[in-house]
Amino acid sequence: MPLQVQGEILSVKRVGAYQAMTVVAPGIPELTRPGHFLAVQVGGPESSMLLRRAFAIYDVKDRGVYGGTVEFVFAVHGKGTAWLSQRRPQDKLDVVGPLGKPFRLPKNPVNVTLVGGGYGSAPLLPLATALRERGCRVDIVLGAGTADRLFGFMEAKRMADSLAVTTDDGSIGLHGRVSDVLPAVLDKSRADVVYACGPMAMLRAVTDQAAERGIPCQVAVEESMACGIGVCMTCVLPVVGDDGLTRMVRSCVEGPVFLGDRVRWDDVGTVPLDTVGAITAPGAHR
Amino acid sequence: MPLQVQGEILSVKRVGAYQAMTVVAPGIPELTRPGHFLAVQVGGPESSMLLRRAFAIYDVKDRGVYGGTVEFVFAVHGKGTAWLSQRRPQDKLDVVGPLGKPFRLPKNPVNVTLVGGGYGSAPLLPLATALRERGCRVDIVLGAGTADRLFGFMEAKRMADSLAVTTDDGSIGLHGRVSDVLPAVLDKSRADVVYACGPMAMLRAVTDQAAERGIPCQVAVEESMACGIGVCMTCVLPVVGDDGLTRMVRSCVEGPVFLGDRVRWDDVGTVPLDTVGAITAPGAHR
Amino acid sequence: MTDLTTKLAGVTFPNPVFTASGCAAAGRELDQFFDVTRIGGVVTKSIMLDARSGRATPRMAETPSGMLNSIGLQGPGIDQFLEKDLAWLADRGARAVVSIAGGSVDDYAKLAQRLRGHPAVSMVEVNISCPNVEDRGQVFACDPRASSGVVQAVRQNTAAGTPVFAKLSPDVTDITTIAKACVDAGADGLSVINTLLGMVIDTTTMRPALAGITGGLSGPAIRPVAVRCVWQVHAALPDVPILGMGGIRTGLDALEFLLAGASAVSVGTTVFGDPTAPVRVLAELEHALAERGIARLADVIGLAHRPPVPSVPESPDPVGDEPVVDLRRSFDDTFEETS
Amino acid sequence: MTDLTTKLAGVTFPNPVFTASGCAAAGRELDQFFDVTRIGGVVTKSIMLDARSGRATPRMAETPSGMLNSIGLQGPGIDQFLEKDLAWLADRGARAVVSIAGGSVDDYAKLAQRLRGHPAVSMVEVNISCPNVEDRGQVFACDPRASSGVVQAVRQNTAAGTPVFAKLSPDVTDITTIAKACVDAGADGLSVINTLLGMVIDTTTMRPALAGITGGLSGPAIRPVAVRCVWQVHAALPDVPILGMGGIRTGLDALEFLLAGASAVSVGTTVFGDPTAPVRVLAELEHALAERGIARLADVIGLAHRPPVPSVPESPDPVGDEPVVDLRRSFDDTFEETS
Ligand SMILES: Cc1cc2nc3c(=O)[nH]c(=O)nc-3n(C[C@H](O)[C@H](O)[C@H](O)COP(=O)(O)OP(=O)(O)OC[C@H]3O[C@@H](n4cnc5c(N)ncnc54)[C@H](O)[C@@H]3O)c2cc1C
Ligand SMILES: Cc1cc2nc3c(=O)[nH]c(=O)nc-3n(C[C@H](O)[C@H](O)[C@H](O)COP(=O)(O)OP(=O)(O)OC[C@H]3O[C@@H](n4cnc5c(N)ncnc54)[C@H](O)[C@@H]3O)c2cc1C
Ligand SMILES: Cc1cc2nc3c(=O)[nH]c(=O)nc-3n(C[C@H](O)[C@H](O)[C@H](O)COP(=O)(O)O)c2cc1C
Ligand SMILES: Cc1cc2nc3c(=O)[nH]c(=O)nc-3n(C[C@H](O)[C@H](O)[C@H](O)COP(=O)(O)O)c2cc1C
Ligand code: FES
Ligand code: FES
Repeated sequence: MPLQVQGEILSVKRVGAYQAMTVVAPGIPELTRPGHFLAVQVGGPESSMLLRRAFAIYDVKDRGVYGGTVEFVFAVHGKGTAWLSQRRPQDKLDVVGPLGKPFRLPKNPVNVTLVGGGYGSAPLLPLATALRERGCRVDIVLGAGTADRLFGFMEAKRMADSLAVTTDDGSIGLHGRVSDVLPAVLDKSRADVVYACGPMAMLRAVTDQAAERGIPCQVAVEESMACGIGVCMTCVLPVVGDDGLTRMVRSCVEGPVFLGDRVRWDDVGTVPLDTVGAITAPGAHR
Repeated sequence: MPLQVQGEILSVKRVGAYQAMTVVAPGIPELTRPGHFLAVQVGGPESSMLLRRAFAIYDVKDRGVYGGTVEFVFAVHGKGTAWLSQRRPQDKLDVVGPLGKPFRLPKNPVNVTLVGGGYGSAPLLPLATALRERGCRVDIVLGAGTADRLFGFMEAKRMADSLAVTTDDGSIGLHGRVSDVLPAVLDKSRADVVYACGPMAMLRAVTDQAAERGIPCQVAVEESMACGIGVCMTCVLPVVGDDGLTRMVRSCVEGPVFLGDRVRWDDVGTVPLDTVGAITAPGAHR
Repeated sequence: MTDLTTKLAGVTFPNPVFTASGCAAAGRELDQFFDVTRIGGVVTKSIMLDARSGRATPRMAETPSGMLNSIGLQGPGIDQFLEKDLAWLADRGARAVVSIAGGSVDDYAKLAQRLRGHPAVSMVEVNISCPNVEDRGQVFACDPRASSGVVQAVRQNTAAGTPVFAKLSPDVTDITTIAKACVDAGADGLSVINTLLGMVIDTTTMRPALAGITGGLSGPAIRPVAVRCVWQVHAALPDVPILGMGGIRTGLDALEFLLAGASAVSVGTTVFGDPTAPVRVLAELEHALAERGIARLADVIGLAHRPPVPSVPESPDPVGDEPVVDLRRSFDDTFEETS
Repeated sequence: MTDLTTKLAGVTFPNPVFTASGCAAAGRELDQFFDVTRIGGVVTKSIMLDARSGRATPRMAETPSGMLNSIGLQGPGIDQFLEKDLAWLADRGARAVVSIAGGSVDDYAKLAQRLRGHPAVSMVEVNISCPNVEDRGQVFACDPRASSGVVQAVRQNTAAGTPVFAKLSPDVTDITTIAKACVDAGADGLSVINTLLGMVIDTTTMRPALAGITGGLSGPAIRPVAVRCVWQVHAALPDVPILGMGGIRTGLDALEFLLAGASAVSVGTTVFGDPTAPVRVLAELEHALAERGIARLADVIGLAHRPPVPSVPESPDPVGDEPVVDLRRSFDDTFEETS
């Protein structure tokens, strides 16, 4: 049950290449679980930008001095995030959340590996906390293009049983991709499950490496979203259901967390011919 | 020769129901004469508002600590001025000016009456200064709906040989309209010329009262403007030319200051049938 | 308090604010944000006979004050729709306007039959902005004959008490021709307008931004086109009720459509940025009507078409007839030239 | 450095950024803000045979990311235009594209004759979005026959070396039909698009906001419609040069039109908010082309129509063919349900 809250920005902090924004948004923290996301209005009342921007929830505090707060971490990507990066404490921010299906937690204290790419590590850190509270062993692999795009290094280091880091340019950790180190981590930690959040190509590689070992894997995907609440059907991707059939599934309400092996990675951006209701005749544009 | 300047807001002050905004806009002050106006971009880079907002120039300083500044006074009217009212010092503001034809000054030190309605007094105050410098006698009549919409009272009081004030609700000065007191002022001061700025109905009344006495009268009109620089043809009104013919004349470049008796007040908002090129056949919408 | 009830072809709705087809799914998700029984009605996503996957992604692009979509009518098909979505709306007590879409006249006829007499169906909206598979994919709504065929089939297969509204496309040379064809074929009312055909090219990939190449443009950007269409259709067919839509964001926007001739309005794209928009628009509209001293919503419908009450006497003001006193000479003697 | 020259039906322009008719008067006012000889060309406000007062005010209304105008083609008439405006452009050394408008085929023919052979006229743009007084005010551009008649008359009365461009309206069911009719009638190129018919109702007066009731919608709001029209016309007539316009605000917007098939672009409404926009757009476009490693402007014209260079091998990736390993059972055993 998401809420629409007229929030107020409490703080904006630079964190490497990102910004971490904390918003007073009473009611949302209590409902939030790791993997949930927010949708934020951008541009002000006379903006030409109509659509909300989606961000994974990083941290929540049920009750601060100012009421419950939510924190998210974002990169400036286009005009909406550019506007967001100009906000200051006390500015208002209209927030809808928590949205989506969060990560499902293991019933038992198993060995868990978390894999985060870029700002994708943000939702994994509260997940790590929840897992530790359940007595799980938590190994973390973080990757990014460059050191300043690696989010959560210190926090992960403090929390994890082991931490492996890669960057594309070698500016911190290993020179390479998370998929270069993940197999060794999985094997060494005897991982029972994997959680991943980051770019689609990374999620796909993680899914494959987990599948090779028969390890279940949950991934949080990122698809372009117009509404974030399940009413527009823009955010779909081909996912195999329990019945073995492929459907174009809304990642905002049925995701963003999916079982990695259920996502048809090769076919993302297409409608596979065996999808339920695949259009074979010429279709409408609406 | 107007300039387009990426200015910076130096100060925003509340003045009764209005706000007075001073903007660092190097180059513009040197070119400005009383009666010129500015056109200001509103809403920021991703705004849905494309058009500039026009404001009469109130004060200019050729060289402050920060470079030349221009000041204007505005009322919150709709969404653009609402946005403007939220600006703070150091915010950027894109300004084009000076625009339009300013008031023409008398060659000799004659007796002048100035009539301002609401924020319409803003351009008259620098005009008063210029007239005093030429040794003119300056009598001022200010009118407004309510006391808080009367702009420039103190300044006018200091500068004028006489000051008469009216408000619609009687909250300051005489209960009534400027046209209730103007005839007496004109007669008593033996006015040679009249200048007026304010609502169209007021300009019309002032024009009539001056004309009755055979006194030339310059008025600064306010027509809805899309471009402010003479390229769009939205800001026209029917004005009689030197040749006696009526034309739909651009108030942004051929005005906003007109000879009062040349404006066909009754026909503003229409195209009189005797206008040069009046459309008699059904016309295009573009 | 203003009487907000509105009548659409004999059916009375408690107020004139509806959702728009394809912008509210079947109401369930929005019911998390506001009570969907509070608005006039829920217009459901156009449903087809069979389940349909829709198009490939990307399916949307944000544009200035608007967006493009090319969903391709993804949906579960009429059976599942009846079983799950309409059943939920019925349970919930919401007024459902069911939008239907097909690729042939026969599709539409069958869809109408399936809906016939269903107690939860307050109204049927016929989305004719679909390619006619029997006519080289030519969109029904672009041709009066094709539109007429679809509407007639739906009307014939719909219970007498259930209004059938045809939803018009603005992408035509003369919308009133299509409007008349639909009404002649039995449409009880018209939904005006569907999206405009548009396109965005991604300047990074240098290819169309949408997988479907073109898409439908919606949002406040198109509002002036929508208001014009409502105005034209109401002028041509003053007795035909109109469900107006296209870029409504506020109560005043809704009022604009009513003044142009709509009897009710749909709030579409705005919901994506503001999920509580329909109830907000309703509250703002109610406030705007009260402020204007309007007792009954019905009194503003089409009001902008009526000649304005003259605020000044119509007889020419004598001042205007007097010769203009030319003060030019004295003026030039008196004043300097401006530089 | 990118070669920015562009060819429009045999005439070479130094760069592809022009003003738009009615948004730059005849260039003189803008010359205060930037040197008008620096841009590709100045498209002048549509000129008619006689002086014309235009419509009553209000003539404009701002709309979300756009504006409506109903100027009614105010202008001094062809004689004064030649004497004052075109003479100034000639003096200044600017490339003039003269837009003409009329109420009958004969009007257009006469206008073309008056312009014939004038050394300052680089090109003639025929504004056919005008009501045909001989056909109950039906707009020429909405009918292929009427469009064709006007274009033929102008082409016949224009010097051989001077391209004639017909300016299309988007308010038609199929823009390619009109485009083809114009080209068949002798148009050397097409200007795409004119404004969309729109309307705003003032919710305070509860009457239409414009004196002319309807007006033309322009600005970024209409850009997706404009890009779609350019795309469709270029797809239908790949060899016909297009002057593209509608909501261009930045160099990337200009690039979007070029990619869709335009050989040059006009910057219209944006100039009202940003009088230096044409030179800014030109600089931004130049930068964008350089960034993309494009040596000649000509290389991007229509580029978005060509199939994308596959970034991954076209042969199916073997991984996709492997059976999907179902980890569901182990998953349900392992994880809790989410609430
Ligand atoms: C579930 C989810 C969680 C996300 N979490 C984060 C996060 O924690 N931190 C972060 O920096 N970013 C996150 N993103 C991506 C973020 O939403 C986009 O970067 C942002 O929407 C871009 O907006 P813009 O206006 O800057 O870009 P523009 O390109 O101007 O946006 C135009 C439109 O496209 C959409 N869009 C563009 N890129 C994306 C994208 N990558 N994903 C979704 N929509 C997009 C926008 O929402 C907008 O509607 C997340 C996305 C999703 C779907
Ligand atoms: C030459 C001139 C000088 C002016 N000087 C002043 C001044 O010193 N102080 C002041 O407060 N106001 C002044 N105005 C009026 C001011 O321009 C409008 O109040 C302002 O444009 C309203 O913008 P908005 O976005 O708040 O209103 P909206 O109604 O949202 O504006 C919508 C559109 O209509 C135009 N518009 C609306 N009202 C007016 C109007 N009255 N005049 C012109 N355009 C209008 C806007 O520019 C905009 O394009 C002046 C106008 C002109 C033409
Ligand atoms: C994502 C999306 C999906 C839509 N799907 C449909 C549809 O299935 N059937 C239909 O008749 N209209 C559909 N529309 C059109 C809307 O119902 C509406 O007519 C149009 O968007 C204009 O209104 P708006 O600007 O308020 O959104 C859709 C619009 C959008 C944005
Ligand atoms: C105020 C105004 C006046 C216009 N006058 C004309 C005109 O005289 N002739 C013409 O062909 N187009 C005219 N147009 C249309 C523009 O040339 C252009 O085709 C349209 O506005 C779309 O481009 P834009 O969005 O960049 O403005 C006018 C547009 C505006 C806004
Ligand atoms: S973003 Fe609208 S359904 Fe997912
Ligand atoms: S405002 Fe554009 S010509 Fe005056």
